[in-house]
Amino acid sequence: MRRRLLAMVPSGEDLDVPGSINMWLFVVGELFIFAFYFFVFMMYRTHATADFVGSQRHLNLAVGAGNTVILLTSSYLVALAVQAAREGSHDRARRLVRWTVALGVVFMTIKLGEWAYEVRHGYTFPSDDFFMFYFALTGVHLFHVLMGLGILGLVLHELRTPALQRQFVVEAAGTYWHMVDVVWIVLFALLYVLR
Amino acid sequence: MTATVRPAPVIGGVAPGDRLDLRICWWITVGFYGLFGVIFVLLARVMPPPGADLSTEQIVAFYADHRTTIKIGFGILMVAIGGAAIASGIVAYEMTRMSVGKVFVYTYIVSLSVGALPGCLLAAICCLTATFRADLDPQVTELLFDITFLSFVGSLGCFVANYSILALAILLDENEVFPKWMAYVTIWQIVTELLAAPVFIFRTGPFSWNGVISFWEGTALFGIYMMLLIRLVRRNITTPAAVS
Amino acid sequence: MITNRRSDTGRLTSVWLALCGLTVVSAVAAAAFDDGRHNVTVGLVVLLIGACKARLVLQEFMELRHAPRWLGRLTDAWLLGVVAFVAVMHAYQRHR
Amino acid sequence: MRFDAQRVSLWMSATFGGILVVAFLIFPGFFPPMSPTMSAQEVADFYADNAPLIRASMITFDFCGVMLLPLFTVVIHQLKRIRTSTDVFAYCYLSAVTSGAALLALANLFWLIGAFRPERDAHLVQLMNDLAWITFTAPVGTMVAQNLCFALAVYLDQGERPVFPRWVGHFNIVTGLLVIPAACASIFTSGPLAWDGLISYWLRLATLGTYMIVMFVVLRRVVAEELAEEAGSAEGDLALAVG
Repeated sequence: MRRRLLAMVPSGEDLDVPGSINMWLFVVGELFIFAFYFFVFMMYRTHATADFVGSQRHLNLAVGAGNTVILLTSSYLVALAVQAAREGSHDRARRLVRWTVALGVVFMTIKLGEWAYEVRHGYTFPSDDFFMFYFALTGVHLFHVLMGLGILGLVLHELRTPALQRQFVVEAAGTYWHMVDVVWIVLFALLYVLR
Repeated sequence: MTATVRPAPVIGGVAPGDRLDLRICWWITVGFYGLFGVIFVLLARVMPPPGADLSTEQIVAFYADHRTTIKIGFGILMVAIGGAAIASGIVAYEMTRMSVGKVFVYTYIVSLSVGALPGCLLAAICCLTATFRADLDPQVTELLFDITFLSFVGSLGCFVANYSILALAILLDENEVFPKWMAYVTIWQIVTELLAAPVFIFRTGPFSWNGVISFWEGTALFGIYMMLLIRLVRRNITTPAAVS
Repeated sequence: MITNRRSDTGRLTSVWLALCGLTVVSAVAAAAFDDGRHNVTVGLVVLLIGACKARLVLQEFMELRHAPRWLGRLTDAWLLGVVAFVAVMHAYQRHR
Repeated sequence: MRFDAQRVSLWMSATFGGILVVAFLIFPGFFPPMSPTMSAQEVADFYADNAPLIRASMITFDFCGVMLLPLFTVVIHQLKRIRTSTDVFAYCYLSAVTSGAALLALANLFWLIGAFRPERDAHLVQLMNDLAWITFTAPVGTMVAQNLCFALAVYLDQGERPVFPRWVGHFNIVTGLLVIPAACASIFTSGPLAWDGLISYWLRLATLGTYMIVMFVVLRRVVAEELAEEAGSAEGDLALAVG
């Protein structure tokens, strides 16, 4: 059994992935961990769908959609930055990454603003099952956005230092930031629009 | 994955056979975590924990049912808790071999030893105190019950600091003492600690101290993390001495 | 590290516009057909839109199109699994 | 900007120290500080009414409290650099920091446990509140030992260029002395020495705050000097091997 398992482990040219194979292990692991959270969310939703849909209406759909567009745009900018870095125009890449970080910060401020609005209107973390999951899942996602901003900061350092400017670091950061985007796309579907 | 890992730097050129001290520490670490599992899962029935929504009578009944096994299990833990120090020591030693400053090693040692006190010992002591007197007032038993589980599942900061320093050290380390993917496995641990924070708020549901996310997922990932860490330390110990 | 690809900025821009469009469509669909009750069909439609968006990001932005096949298959399996169990659990309401 | 372990540690402690100040401000029992003379029922009502805020701030405390450690471990590293006959003071400082951090973690847990079940018997809630406050305020011994070891190491520095300027040694002695009276918080329930009193509460917290800020500034300079010294010996750029 162990030999068959080891045979499955990719090696050699199979590892020519964008970024680094270690970051891909991290990203795929995070995707499966979030899949487990989505599963638990859906389990609780099937037991109390009416309450979930009822509480869901208190969320502001327009702000949620706007926030999603912002995160998608930041993902687009980081994809452009990876392209620019690959072509060697590091200054353009740095400018694009700076814009990505700016949009990431805007995303976080809007999300924290949403939280404040909901808490002021009495929908707090323990108020009901839907908002329990809402604050927990968006909270964990915000933590990942924060980590992403840290990683993008490292990319800025990488691009600024002529001795470094290694391409796989920029691509690995891109892989991570896109994972944060994918998770938010599913979260947006589950929390905001799945009626 | 191991295919991508360059062999770890050799421990000061010492032949594997001579590293008796490291082997002893490694076996003690493995023994401690095995014993930890036996005590907390089988003897004290503290893992998986009873619900926070138990009534006072049920809590008193819980302690009454498991009185003897709690006394035996945590009695042994009063001695075995030393294994936690050795487990942190051997990993701290591996960190001294990294190209990163010793500052991270000190933070690792201090945060883990702080974590052992409220994270593990306080739970055992409160459990033992709750079963110490049979005629304990139910209200006091309920309080000891809360201290046990809130401190066991709820002490987060020490372990977050511990995990983040280890992850940072692995990422910054140029000697590849631990492979880079181990840093990311450690970061998963930080996320599970983050999700254990709501245990202070909820008594039922997935985020209570026996909830499917806060407890089960955290314990599962901790099991994977600890098994990988022990395997990696083993690999470093048995790496043959440099030929040149 | 992928080095042998011509820079297709245009392609990325079109993918980005598609993603934003899909987001707006799913938001409008959810708002338009929202009658306060649990609505399965709208839910499934929105879920599919979300799945398309996720796959677009995975294949295009994360450059899985050029990555080794096993990685693309792994992420597709993940996406399929998530969408499947969400759809099943969402649709399950109808019979109760 | 190089990724030096010490610089990373200092900035980690600074950011989490900032978050800690915010958590400190939103805790309802700190401004004004809860009085030890409150009756059991008043304490229980306080916990019941402010449970969400107490939980929010104390969970943040739980996360960020231990994150102050990296600053102290940088001090340990610098103490080992000081040319005294041995680096015994570094290890004394290390063990003092450990118990100090454990105390903060325990006090934090007691507050959270007090707020866990509002329907709990008032006297037990008061018990947890007393435990929390006394653990938080009274055991200042570890701080005194820390500062003493630090000051002695600075005074006994025989190196040609001392690592720390002498005034930092004096500063540590003064802060060590200022926090000593706070130990009386475990004895007095009213007056300036009680846990909400002018000396045990306000003076002690002001001293701790200034101590952290001053040490952060001093350490930044000392670490910069050490890096400059090392740069002289052409140590490679600590590239980030995220690969």
